[in-house]
Amino acid sequence: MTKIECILRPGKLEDVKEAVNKYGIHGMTVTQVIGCGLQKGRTEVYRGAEYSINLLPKIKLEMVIPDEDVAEVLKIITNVARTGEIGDGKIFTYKIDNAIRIRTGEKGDEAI
Amino acid sequence: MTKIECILRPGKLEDVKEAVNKYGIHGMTVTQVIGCGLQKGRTEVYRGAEYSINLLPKIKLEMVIPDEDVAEVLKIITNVARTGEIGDGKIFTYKIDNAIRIRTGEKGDEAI
Amino acid sequence: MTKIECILRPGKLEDVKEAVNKYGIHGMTVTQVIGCGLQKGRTEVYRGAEYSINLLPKIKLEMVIPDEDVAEVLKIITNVARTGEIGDGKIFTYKIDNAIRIRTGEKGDEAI
Amino acid sequence: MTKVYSRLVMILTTIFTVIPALAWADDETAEAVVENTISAGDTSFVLIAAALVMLMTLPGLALFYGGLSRKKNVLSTIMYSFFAMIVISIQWALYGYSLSFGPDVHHIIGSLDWIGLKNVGLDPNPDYSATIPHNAFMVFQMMFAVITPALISGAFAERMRFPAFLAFLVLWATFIYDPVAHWVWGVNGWLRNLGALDFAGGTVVHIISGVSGLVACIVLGKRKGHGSVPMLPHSLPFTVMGAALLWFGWFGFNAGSALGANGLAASAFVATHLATAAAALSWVVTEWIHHGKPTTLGAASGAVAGLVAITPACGFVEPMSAIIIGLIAGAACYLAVGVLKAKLRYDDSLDAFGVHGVGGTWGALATGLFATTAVNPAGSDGLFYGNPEQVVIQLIAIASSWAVAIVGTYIILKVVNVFIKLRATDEEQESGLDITQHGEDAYTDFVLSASMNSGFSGLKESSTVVKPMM
Amino acid sequence: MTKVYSRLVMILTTIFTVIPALAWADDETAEAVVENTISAGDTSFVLIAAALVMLMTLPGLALFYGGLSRKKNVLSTIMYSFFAMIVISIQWALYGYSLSFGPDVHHIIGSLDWIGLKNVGLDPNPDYSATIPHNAFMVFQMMFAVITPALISGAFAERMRFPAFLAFLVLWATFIYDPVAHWVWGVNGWLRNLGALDFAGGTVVHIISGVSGLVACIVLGKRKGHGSVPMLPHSLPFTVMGAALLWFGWFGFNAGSALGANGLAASAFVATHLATAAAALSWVVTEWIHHGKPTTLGAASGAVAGLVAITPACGFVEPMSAIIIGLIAGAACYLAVGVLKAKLRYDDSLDAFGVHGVGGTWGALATGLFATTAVNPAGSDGLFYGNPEQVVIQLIAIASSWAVAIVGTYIILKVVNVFIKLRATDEEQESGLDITQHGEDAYTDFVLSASMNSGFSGLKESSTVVKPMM
Amino acid sequence: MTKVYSRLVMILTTIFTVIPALAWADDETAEAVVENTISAGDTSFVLIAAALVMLMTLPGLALFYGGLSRKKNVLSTIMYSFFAMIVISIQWALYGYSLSFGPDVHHIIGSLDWIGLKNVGLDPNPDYSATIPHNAFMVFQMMFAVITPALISGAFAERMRFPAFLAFLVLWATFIYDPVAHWVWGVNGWLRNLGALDFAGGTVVHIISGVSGLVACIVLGKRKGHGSVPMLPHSLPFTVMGAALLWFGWFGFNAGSALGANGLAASAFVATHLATAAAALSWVVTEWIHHGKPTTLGAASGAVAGLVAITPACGFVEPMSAIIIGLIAGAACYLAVGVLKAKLRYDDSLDAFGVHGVGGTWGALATGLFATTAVNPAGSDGLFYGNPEQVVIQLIAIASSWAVAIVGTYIILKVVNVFIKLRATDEEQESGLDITQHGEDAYTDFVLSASMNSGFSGLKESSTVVKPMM
Ligand SMILES: Nc1ncnc2c1ncn2[C@@H]1O[C@H](COP(=O)(O)OP(=O)(O)O)[C@@H](O)[C@H]1O
Ligand SMILES: Nc1ncnc2c1ncn2[C@@H]1O[C@H](COP(=O)(O)OP(=O)(O)O)[C@@H](O)[C@H]1O
Ligand SMILES: Nc1ncnc2c1ncn2[C@@H]1O[C@H](COP(=O)(O)OP(=O)(O)O)[C@@H](O)[C@H]1O
Repeated sequence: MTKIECILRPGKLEDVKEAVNKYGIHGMTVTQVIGCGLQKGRTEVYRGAEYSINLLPKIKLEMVIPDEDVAEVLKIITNVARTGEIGDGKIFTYKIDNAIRIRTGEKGDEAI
Repeated sequence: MTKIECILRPGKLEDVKEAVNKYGIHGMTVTQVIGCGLQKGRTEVYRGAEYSINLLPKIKLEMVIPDEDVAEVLKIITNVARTGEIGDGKIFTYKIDNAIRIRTGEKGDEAI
Repeated sequence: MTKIECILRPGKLEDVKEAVNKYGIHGMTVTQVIGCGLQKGRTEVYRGAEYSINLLPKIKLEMVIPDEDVAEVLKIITNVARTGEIGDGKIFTYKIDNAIRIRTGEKGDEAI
Repeated sequence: MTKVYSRLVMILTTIFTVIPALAWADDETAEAVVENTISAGDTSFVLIAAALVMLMTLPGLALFYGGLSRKKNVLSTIMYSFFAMIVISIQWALYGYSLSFGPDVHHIIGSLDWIGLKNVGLDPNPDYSATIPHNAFMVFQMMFAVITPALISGAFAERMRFPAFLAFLVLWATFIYDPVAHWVWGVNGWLRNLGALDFAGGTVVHIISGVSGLVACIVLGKRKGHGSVPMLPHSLPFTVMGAALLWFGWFGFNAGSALGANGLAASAFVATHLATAAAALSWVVTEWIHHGKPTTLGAASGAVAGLVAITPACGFVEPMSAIIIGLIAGAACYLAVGVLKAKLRYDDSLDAFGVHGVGGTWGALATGLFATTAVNPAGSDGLFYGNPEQVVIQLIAIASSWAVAIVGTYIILKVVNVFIKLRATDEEQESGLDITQHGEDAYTDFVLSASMNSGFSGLKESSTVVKPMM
Repeated sequence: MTKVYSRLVMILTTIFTVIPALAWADDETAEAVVENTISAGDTSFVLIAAALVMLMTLPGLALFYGGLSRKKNVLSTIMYSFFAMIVISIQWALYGYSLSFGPDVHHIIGSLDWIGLKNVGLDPNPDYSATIPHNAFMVFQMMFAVITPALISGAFAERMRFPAFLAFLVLWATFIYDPVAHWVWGVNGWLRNLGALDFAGGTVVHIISGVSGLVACIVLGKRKGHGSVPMLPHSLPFTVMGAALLWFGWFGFNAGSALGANGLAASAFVATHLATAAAALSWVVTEWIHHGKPTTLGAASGAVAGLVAITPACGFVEPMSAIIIGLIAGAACYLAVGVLKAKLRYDDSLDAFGVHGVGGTWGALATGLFATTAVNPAGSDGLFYGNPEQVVIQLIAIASSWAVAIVGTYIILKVVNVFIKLRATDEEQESGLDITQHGEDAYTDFVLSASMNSGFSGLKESSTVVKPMM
Repeated sequence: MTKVYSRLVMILTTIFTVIPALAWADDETAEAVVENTISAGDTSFVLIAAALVMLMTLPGLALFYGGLSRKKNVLSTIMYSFFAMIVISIQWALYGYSLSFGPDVHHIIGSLDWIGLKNVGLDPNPDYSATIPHNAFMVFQMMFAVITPALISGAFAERMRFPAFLAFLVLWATFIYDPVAHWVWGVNGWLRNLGALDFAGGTVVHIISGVSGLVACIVLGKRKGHGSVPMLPHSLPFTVMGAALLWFGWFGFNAGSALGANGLAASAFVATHLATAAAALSWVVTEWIHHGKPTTLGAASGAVAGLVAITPACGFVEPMSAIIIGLIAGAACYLAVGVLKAKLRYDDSLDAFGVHGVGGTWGALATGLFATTAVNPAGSDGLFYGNPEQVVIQLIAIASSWAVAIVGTYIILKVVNVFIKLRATDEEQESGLDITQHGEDAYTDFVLSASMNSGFSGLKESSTVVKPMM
């Protein structure tokens, strides 16, 4: 099994979710994060003092999926989440040793 | 070392925490997440329009523990976190290369 | 590639960020978490009832970096984030299989 | 266990049915022949005061209690206050006012002569207020009838089902609030005839709401997880805001009870403010000594305790007495909430009893101690001004309102529970009452993903009807 | 599509230019010769009422709408109300008051005689209010002029650019609000002469704001993502708080419109409160039946719907009529918002039309049904009291205000859009208007990291100027 | 550095001890023989006004400042306002009122004749207010004494230890506020005798609080991390809410200062509102030009700046003058906060000096420019109405209040610091004052896990006492 961890623009979550759902993937976990990369951040002014906010709101989407689906899913996400502007985000993948469905105790690919 | 990453019902955090504490594990990190799996979500009505909320609040609990404890800890968590209803959550495990305790600089199993 | 995952004191984020920036690392993702370890928590009193808060606010900082930089970056973070008091946090490292920059589709070390 | 309760019920029933009979019902209500002219100044004051009292319940109490709730129960807690406002306002207009203030029936209840606000018009009713329109008096009193059951909700918050609350609300207002209001304030009510002093509702509003809260929280049982899971206020700024609005509105409640803009109103205003400040101070100092930190929640809670305690006394006592009443109220309520509750281990979620029951009882008693005719010639002197009898009268008023609250609330809840389950299931409590009772989240900022239902998507074809036209 | 609109424009223009001419302009304004003495009671009441109406817009409406917005648009939504307050207050003092209430010109508009508040002094103006200072009346009316355009903003929230809003605001107040206020309330205004009843602004305030909102949300087009992305209230406690402050302030709005502290004011107060409670109840019950849960948002929305509907009627109807008006208002607005809007698929973001347009129209009509001279001898009887003609008059008032709102708002928006783009781009909406229009985040607690810019660091050398000296 | 300060202290001490002596103390206070009858209208107005001013501090200012704080310091910031309310209310009743308004002693201070509110009864005191009860005047003034030190807290928020704050609070009220209030408002106070105009407290309230804030923030030193870590408002909706409640309450503050519901009150009301709107506008426009975006925080800050500036002038100026005063106030305070503060690099956390010090000084000066006896015959004409002398008098009032604030606050803080450490340690600031001073979190929603302490578990055996009984 592989975990696919994507850092996305907040506005893209719904689209990515729908796209992978259509592909047949339903389990996922979403976290609110802030981050920076090439994207430069923005300036906010409070009572005349400027602040540059350099960590911007992003969404972290994690899915654990069977290894054989990884290539296809990566393609889907990349396509859907891309706007071509700086700040589109990253995808990281790594191997998971095991997965357990708490409800049933099922293990491995059964569980995800 | 192995990282155990559990997605739990919010109400189960305290129980799981106590159970693993009793086993001797004290280090852990908790994140507020939302997620979906087999669980279907729920419907909320705002001024007459229905919305189906399909990402539900969950808790992500991460613990890095020595490899030899993994099997036992998984058993404990699975038992405590189970209600038997859909939405009980998942556990994922994967190997960690190294751990460092920032305060002392200790590495590896010492550090966790 | 390796992911460096640090659990830091909230007040240290800015310092760590600056230090790794200076080293040349700009991509990172930050999450608000709560956690416990050796640190004991604190007591809050609400209307005469005492509560011991045993999960304390921390910051999780994740960076995916090329393997060759890992040793140096770990050193930097450990130095900057250390106060010597209990509660300084942990660093975990593990291998990442792949990284993709969504905007361009670049893969691997190019992407981070 | 239940034996103890049934015995209690019997004793109390006896007490509160016998005492009214004892009250020598001398009908000589001292209303002088007053000219029925409306004073614009008094009317302005009472109408604004009525608006201020309205503000106490919504958003005052709703915020105060809502901030103390956990995030998953905020809306449910707010809804208790909201529906007290909605339902009791209508109940009052339909028949509640008539039961409370309508022409007396046997010193126990008002008749139904004023049902649907019949005979409650624009002219003054000299029995209650000779210088303001009768409907201004009626609506001012309406706001009192609204807030009283809302106060109780603090005791059973986070676990009472909404439909059961509605049933309880109407029954409680009808069978407990309306009669007790008549006893104390209605012309020829037995406690009024007895000479019980209650300027703005220490007995009527606070004792019976606080004590009913205690009964309710025992009958419903503790919240799931009480004593193991921590139940912390989710937003103390809301609680402070609520307490501040209560304080602000209480000037209408207390000074407004003078029913005119005069020296008595100013005096009640001053007493109210000083007692509140003193009680907040003493709560915080007590906990500072006891626990080592002065807390914001302590300041807010103490302020409310002071407001409660001064309510019956505010029109009868001097400023320095008000400060003393407040100082004692703050410490007493702190001990009730911080020590007594922990000892007895009942689960009064947001401390309706600890603050209103205890504070209200102290206030009613204190009125019997500190009252002086130097402030209000229409009142009486208290113990410290040479009239020990007044204390006895106050104790009768206290005992009878405790009694009616205990017995009445117990019966009403038991009856309601036959038809409508009172207590949310453990699962409902786990998920939170907001979702299970009202299908809503208080804060949706992190529920980033959702989609509209078919009812909407079925219309998707026609989605071209409305478009930007630029 | 556009054809339909242009035809509409023509028809409506005709209607609303012809009818005034028909209004037999008998100048016999019945002002008796009153003594010009200021009553302290009345003045106190009206000044406090003005403050209460101020509170309705800020923070009342700002919170009500702000809570309904998504987290990224809270401030932008608040700013619409804030700037209505800022800009219209000044506009009113400079010339708005003169246009609305200044000496009549052809029954259509006030003259500029009172420009810059010239001739608006400390003495009463017997035409409008014989017992309070003229500037008290002026400032009370100012608050009405402020809230009306603020109400519209609910319709185009989350997508109108701020500069365009400012332009729209000033033009709309000048060309729509000021004339309509003159028609209905100005001495010799044609609707006033016609005998239209509007106690506190059902026509002037609510119909024209609600209908203008509908036009605006259609002209601007739906929000990006509407119908696919869910757009949920980010903080219902704020919305409840806002609704509660609206309710509180509305006592000033409605009872204050009696312009004195008297029986009529009390009567308007009671009617307002009962209709509000009834409407909240009926909205919640309707949705409970329809969707299975009684919601907090429903209670808050229903309360506002009731307040809107009773506004024109409150000084003319009996308490029980007020309850009926409220019950119908709650259900009607619920259907407008929950069914009609979904059917027609316009994107009235926060339901300005559904609540103010629909509720205001029902209220204006209901006034023609339930009004009775038993409550207010200066009013008229309605249909149910034997005077069907009043319904016709009310319908004329409704139709003409709908007409002027539709035509006027459409033209103003089109004109503004030529100079200043109305609609935020898709990207701006995606990022949220708070950041793109105002450069701010409402809540920065999670923006843990940021650093100050060079403008500051350039001064770092002199950073020794200020130091702790202990 | 310290040399500069000591020299300053000397100069200022001289100034402010000499000038009173110069003030030719003609005791001819022009109180006509007025009939001591209470007016219900005036009493209603002043009592409600007192309640409104109470609301300004709590929750108004508490929210305004609390929203501007970081999440870890919200409660601590709120507690400064809360305890100003608690402690000063009691101080005022015990001896503060007597010091400020009691029978004059050498034009500098009131005597202790009214200690414990002795002789402050229900009858009017013709010296101060002939138509309302004396205790109504006293409680109205109490609210002013409360808010003034609360305002200062904005300057040292996020770093002053709570116990030190309490000591500072009492000393500052006793040695600075009470005397200055006597100078300006007390019968025979030297500034009053001099003819200084200060309708509602520009000098007394705003200059001395703002300037004391400046001194305090310099003495305490910058917050840990100031200039490197960003310190952003954690909740702008709270700040807007706070500003709106301040605005609302300020009608009581300013119009209430007429001490009656009359033309003057209406005039002050109008001036207050227009200046506020104008200042909000000018702040936002200035920053829009300067930084490219119109911000919500700017609108809220500008509104407060306008309220501050119009306070001394509101009962003496015409509406159009009020607009001008406001326009200048908004721009001036913006520059003080956005440019001057950055230049001088003192850390006035929430801009107590920038808004109250600068706005108050401008307002006191502006009163000398724009005052006209056409509005208030009991006042004087200002420069623009042909009386340049008034400007000189105003400058003396300004200089002496600056002087006393600087010297007094400096001495008090130094003295307090000997006994109680003023400044929270770096670690305390890092963790936040909420936890370290008060042991509380403002929002606990993310503290999902916690458990109760042993004090509770020791009682676990008796946990069967209270159970559900159904
Ligand atoms: N090396 C990295 N490690 C962890 N997170 C990263 C890394 N690089 C980028 N991110 C995350 O991805 C987000 C988008 O990155 P950014 O560089 O702005 O995108 P892009 O380069 O594709 O335009 C960042 O806000 C951050 O949260
Ligand atoms: N494949 C997955 N990858 C990541 N997270 C998952 C995955 N499957 C489930 N989850 C997480 O686990 C939670 C519970 O999953 P669910 O399927 O409802 O539980 P169960 O199948 O055990 O009843 C989800 O809300 C989601 O956060
Ligand atoms: N074994 C672990 N697994 C996951 N997170 C951990 C672990 N141990 C510690 N942490 C995280 O690190 C934080 C700091 O740990 P702590 O033990 O208090 O630090 P230290 O031991 O260095 O003083 C904790 O709050 C928790 O979030």
